[in-house]
Amino acid sequence: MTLLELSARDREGATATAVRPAWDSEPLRYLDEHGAPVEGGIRPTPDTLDPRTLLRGYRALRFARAFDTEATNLVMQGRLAVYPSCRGQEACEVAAVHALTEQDWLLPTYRDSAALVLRGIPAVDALTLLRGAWHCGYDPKQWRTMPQCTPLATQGPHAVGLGLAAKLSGDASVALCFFGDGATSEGDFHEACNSAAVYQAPVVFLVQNNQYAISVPLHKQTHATSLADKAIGYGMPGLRVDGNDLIALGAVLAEAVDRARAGGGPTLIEAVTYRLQAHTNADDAARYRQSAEVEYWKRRDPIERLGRYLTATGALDATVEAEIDEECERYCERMRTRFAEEPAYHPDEMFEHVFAEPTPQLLAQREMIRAEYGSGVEGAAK
Amino acid sequence: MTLLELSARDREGATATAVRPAWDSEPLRYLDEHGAPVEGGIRPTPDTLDPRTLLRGYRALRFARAFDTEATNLVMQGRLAVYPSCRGQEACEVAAVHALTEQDWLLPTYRDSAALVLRGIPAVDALTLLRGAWHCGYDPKQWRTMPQCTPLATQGPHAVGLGLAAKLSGDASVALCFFGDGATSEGDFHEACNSAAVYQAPVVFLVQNNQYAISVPLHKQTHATSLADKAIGYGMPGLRVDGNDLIALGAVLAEAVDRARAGGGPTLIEAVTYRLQAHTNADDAARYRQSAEVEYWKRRDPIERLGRYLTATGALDATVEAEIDEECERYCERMRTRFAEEPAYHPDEMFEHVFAEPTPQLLAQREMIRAEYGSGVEGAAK
Amino acid sequence: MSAASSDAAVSAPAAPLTMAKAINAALSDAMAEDDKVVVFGEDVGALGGVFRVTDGLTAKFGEERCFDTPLAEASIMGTAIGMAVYGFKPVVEMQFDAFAYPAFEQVFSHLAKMRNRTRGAVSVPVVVRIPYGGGIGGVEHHSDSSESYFAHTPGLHVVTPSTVEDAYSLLREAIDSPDPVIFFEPKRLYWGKANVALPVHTGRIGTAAVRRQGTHATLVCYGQTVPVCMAAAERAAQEGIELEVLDLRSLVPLDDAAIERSVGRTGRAIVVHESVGFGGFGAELAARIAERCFYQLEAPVTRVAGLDVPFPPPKYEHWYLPDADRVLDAVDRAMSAG
Amino acid sequence: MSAASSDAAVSAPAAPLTMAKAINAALSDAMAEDDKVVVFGEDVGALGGVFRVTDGLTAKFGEERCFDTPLAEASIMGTAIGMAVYGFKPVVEMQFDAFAYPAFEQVFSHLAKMRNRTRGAVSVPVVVRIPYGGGIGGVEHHSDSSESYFAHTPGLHVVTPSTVEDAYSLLREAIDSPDPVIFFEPKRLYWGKANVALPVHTGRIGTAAVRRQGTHATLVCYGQTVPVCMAAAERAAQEGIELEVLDLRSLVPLDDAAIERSVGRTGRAIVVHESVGFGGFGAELAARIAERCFYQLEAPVTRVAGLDVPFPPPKYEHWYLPDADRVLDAVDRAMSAG
Ligand SMILES: Cc1ncc(C[n+]2csc(CCOP(=O)(O)OP(=O)(O)O)c2C)c(N)n1
Ligand SMILES: Cc1ncc(C[n+]2csc(CCOP(=O)(O)OP(=O)(O)O)c2C)c(N)n1
Ligand SMILES: [Mg+2]
Ligand SMILES: [Mg+2]
Repeated sequence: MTLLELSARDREGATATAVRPAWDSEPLRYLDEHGAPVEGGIRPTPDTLDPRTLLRGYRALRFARAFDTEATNLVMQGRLAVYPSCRGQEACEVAAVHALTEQDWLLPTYRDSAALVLRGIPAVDALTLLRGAWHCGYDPKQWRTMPQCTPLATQGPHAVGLGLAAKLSGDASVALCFFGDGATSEGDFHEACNSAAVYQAPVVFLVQNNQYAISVPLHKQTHATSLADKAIGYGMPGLRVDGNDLIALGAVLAEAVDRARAGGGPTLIEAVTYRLQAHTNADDAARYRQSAEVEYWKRRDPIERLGRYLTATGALDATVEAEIDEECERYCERMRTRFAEEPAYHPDEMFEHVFAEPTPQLLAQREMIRAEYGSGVEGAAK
Repeated sequence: MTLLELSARDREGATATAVRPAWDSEPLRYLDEHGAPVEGGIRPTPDTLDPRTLLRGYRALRFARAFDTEATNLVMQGRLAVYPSCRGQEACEVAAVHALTEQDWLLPTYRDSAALVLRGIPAVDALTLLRGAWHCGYDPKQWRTMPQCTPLATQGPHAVGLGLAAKLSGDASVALCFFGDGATSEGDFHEACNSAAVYQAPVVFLVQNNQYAISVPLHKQTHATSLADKAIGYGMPGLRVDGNDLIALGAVLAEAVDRARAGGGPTLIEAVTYRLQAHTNADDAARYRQSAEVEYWKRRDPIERLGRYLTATGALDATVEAEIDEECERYCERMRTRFAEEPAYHPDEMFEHVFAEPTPQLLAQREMIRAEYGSGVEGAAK
Repeated sequence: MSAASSDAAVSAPAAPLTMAKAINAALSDAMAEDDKVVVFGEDVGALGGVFRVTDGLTAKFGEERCFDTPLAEASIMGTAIGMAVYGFKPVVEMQFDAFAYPAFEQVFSHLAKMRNRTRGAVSVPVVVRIPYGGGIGGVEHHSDSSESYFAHTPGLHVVTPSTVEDAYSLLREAIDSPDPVIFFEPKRLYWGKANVALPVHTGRIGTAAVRRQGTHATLVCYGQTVPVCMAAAERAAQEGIELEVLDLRSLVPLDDAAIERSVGRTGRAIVVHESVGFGGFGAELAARIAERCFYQLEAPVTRVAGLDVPFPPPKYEHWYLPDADRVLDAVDRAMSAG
Repeated sequence: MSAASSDAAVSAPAAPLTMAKAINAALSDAMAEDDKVVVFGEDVGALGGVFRVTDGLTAKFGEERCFDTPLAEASIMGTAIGMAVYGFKPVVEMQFDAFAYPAFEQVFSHLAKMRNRTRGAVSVPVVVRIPYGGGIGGVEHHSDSSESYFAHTPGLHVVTPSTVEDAYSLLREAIDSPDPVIFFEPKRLYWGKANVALPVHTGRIGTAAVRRQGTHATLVCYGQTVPVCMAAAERAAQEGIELEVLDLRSLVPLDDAAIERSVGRTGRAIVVHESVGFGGFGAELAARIAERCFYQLEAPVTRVAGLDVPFPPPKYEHWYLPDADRVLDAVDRAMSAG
């Protein structure tokens, strides 16, 4: 037998830290695509299955979808500079936010605007980056939510720092960090996971495997059958879960967050999902994927699945749906009005926060710009 | 049961690409510390055990030790700027070089000077970098050996490029890349392994786990029990082998090189060994490790182990040992004389190979320096 | 040599062509002529790149000649280095300026040094394509001008076209070069058209081009600021001020002779670039001009550059970017001085 | 406040102290005064750093205040950013200049931009210690001077001491600063001694220091070239030429006033640094001086800098490094001009 087989045999001598990977092609799941409990699926704790909890989750899913749809409209109307939609991935956005308490930190990417509003950040502030109005529109400390990160995987080490800081401070807060599947190929992803494991920092790494990095499919991103397997190399738990199954996601995240909070260190979670829209409004997905594939995933829509389950269990009915419809409509209404008015921009802003105190050189440049434009409003009109 | 246990159970559904890790605390091994075949150990192929092959390996080990010792003397005499010793790791140096054919590429680090001379590179050329005479003293293309790499793990992607180039060219050559245990924490290590697996490039990643990154022990470098486990996340074979057991190393490397050559893609190998000397002559190991630990590993010296085995099997006797002693002495003799004479250095060298053709600006700077010093020899005397 | 390559040899009739298409043609022609030329990076395959610059190359030359990589810039750069050592001529794409940062260690410590390190035994003819600069309404990290970092690093050639012709010609030159070349593509000019007959050759790397002749002052610029300076010169001419516009095209090697020739005549120089001014490439230009043309200068060399702040959001970038007004203000200062 | 901190408060009697020890004392005193100050990096714990600059800190303050990290510079930098956001004051060590390159993306895209990105809501008071420069016989990658890359990046303060006093004082200032500070340590000066009573305060970040007064020309320098310029001034004085030596100490913010005051008086300026000359920080200095002192300059501003080649091997570095002879040649040119 080959040495590979030999060491595979010895594999049985696995030690405690040796976490077994989740590379069965079927991820952890509770609901089948029709919203019925799948057999052989996970057995969530009672409170995960509490109808009130699930209904709250469903409302959040509907809300995220509504927000995402409205943002997509706004970008088409030219009210946003660009918008990366999370349509189809709402369960990940909701599960992540619902898994955290107010003192926990969330590290979102450009794709996770829905998570920001779910966290409570007003839509105009959440979309400031994508509107092109500023790089970040909310106070990260107030919301314990870092600015949306664009350089892929670079937020990973920030999560390690936040987690390590909490641990050293004796605080119970956890840092949950979003990544995309493509980002797992970046060096920063590796350095973050490895360091978090060494520090046993309270961090949850949540990879939304939506099958694509812009146009690049997963099989060109990794040769492994599961992104969760990377956890083994870091000596941390790794789980692969159905990213369109809010119940399974909730259970997996709860376990990971609890472990982190209890001092059990980081966890890597791969949520298998799908990006229903193009990468952004500027992308043309027809160049690299078949509509049949999209159709396949539409049939596994996270909202419909939970909706059917809740309807079947009687927790959801037409009246509640109507209620939710109305809430969402009111919210989007407000979004439209808020985005209709363009705020005033002033060139001084560029110089305000480069340093705590502007250098003499910056003050001189600010004077130059003021001399050119007088008030920024004219400048903006330019 | 927890979701972790659940997915662990499903672990049995492992697919073909899912290579089982070698995280049994005992690495693959053939010889016990006394040089006797260990039971339950690996069963190498007959040609791995061929006495002539093993004797060649033993001579190489002795030679590597002699070279390393002489280089250590040279640095103490001030003939080298710095020297990172591979004492105790000679089996890795020898196994790597013997696993390759002339058309294969070797990617050494600063620690692998012994591998350079084993490859046939004259000692003065091999030690040019550490002598401070130039950055690299040999022609990497002639020897199919890249310059020794100092920025940790950055040679990994180069190995991927060489392997991919060979694959695209339809050549059978393989690239073998050395790393230290500490280097596995770097982003470039991850990016290289992941990319190599995606490209199925003919690359062998050989990590010499000598337990330390300068002063930092392995447990501060990784939370996993094995560095080979990282291979699972890349969907490539990962093996953990006794790095002080030339026979086991030879068997493991042969399998990996053959697989790569046959189009089977990359392999990650962790060779468990120990750095008997300080990090370099400039380092003070007493600050961070106990001599008892060093003694423990001295008893597992790779040369003695193979020596005892060969003596027991009759392939080695006092006459052969004496022969080897003499060869080594003659070689070191030549090293001493070659390093006694200091070559002439000329400042023009600095400008020669910045670009294929020097820019006007560089020519002007060269003139300035010439004006300052006239002939470089005076300059050197300065 | 394939059919495609002989196509490339005979010049096509002049037709309106965008810079993006000219770059695409340069890649295609180079790949057709030399099968050691390979193109890779993020989304350069099926998608044809986020700017469509590599559109159709995979279809034309196959996955082995133009392919998508895993999302890892250091690895892309290092893989290119390894392939170049083996004998290939890799042309890699960094999707946006700021996303080349993760590859800096590979560039600074290896790409730039390999030839010198090996006393010329190993050359690494890699071309690194980097779309750079602002003015496209990009959110943060999508509008940086990072040329100053590369130009300060010995061992790299750094070029950037401002015209459709140069985009084609400079890229062909870059691919032919035995040295690593950082090829900065002014993304705001990607869609600018010109009537060009390909193939076209506009000169060797290291030579600047006078875009407009003038006598009163010299505008030294490159990439995206060349059209800005041309517009400024246009307006100045209406007031009787003749500005010479010098398009450097190549930052390394730098065409000192052309700069001295022009400033020696005009006695006034304004350096214009989009990159952050402080410690930027314009500082090198201003310092050289002030040192070498000391006795000809009638006014201080002034710089019009990006502000010393992080590149601002889309709603603010029109204040940040050097425009004709700002250039003309500098010209006024220079003309009224001395 | 702990005992250690009150120690720090009362000034110890002047004693011969190396720069390395002064930096160590600055770290120790800062850690004693503020338990939010943490030190981490490669080998900074038990070993005390490869230069022993962090010697004894782990023993004194425990593993939680000074600890070894996994070998991953981007992660070290990013972890520091995260901890700073949480409220800590991390002081991280990059083991050698060239080994900070893997952390550039974290520095350029996050450390430098976080405050601006968040409109001041989030400051990242991280201090990045980088031993830099040559002259220690280091093999490749151990002698780079990378300050120009950082100084060109808005959002970073960049400082470098040349004296034992400044090493202590500037580092304390850097740790107290709400902004990220890149603290370049001239490794060739680590073992230079001076009689210093700690704690010492030598001025705010952003102020230059006149190390020697002179009337004929100004030598503008920083870090390792300050002693070089002092030696040159010494020798020039014997020939009756009085050189003023201006130690910038801080590249960002830059003390324009001090530079103009000096060059305005002397009318001649020679900029001296070890970093590669082309596109280096000296270009910014020369450009500013030429622009702002245009009418006072009696000779072109000349630069004496590292050659435009990769830093050479130990046997060659004496040719590469600016020395007093080379500075005096430049002074001669400046004096004979105009
Ligand atoms: C370091 C870096 N390189 C490249 C890019 C350009 N880019 C933006 S999104 C993207 C694809 C990311 O894919 P994935 O990580 O799967 O996240 P998703 O967009 O699918 O949510 C790329 C290549 C970037 N933002 N950062
Ligand atoms: C990118 C980078 N960071 C830091 C260093 C400084 N350094 C040189 S060797 C070393 C330790 C390397 O340990 P390991 O990878 O285990 O190799 P070993 O020296 O044990 O063979 C460090 C930190 C470096 N050379 N490159
Ligand atoms: Mg994705
Ligand atoms: Mg090691």
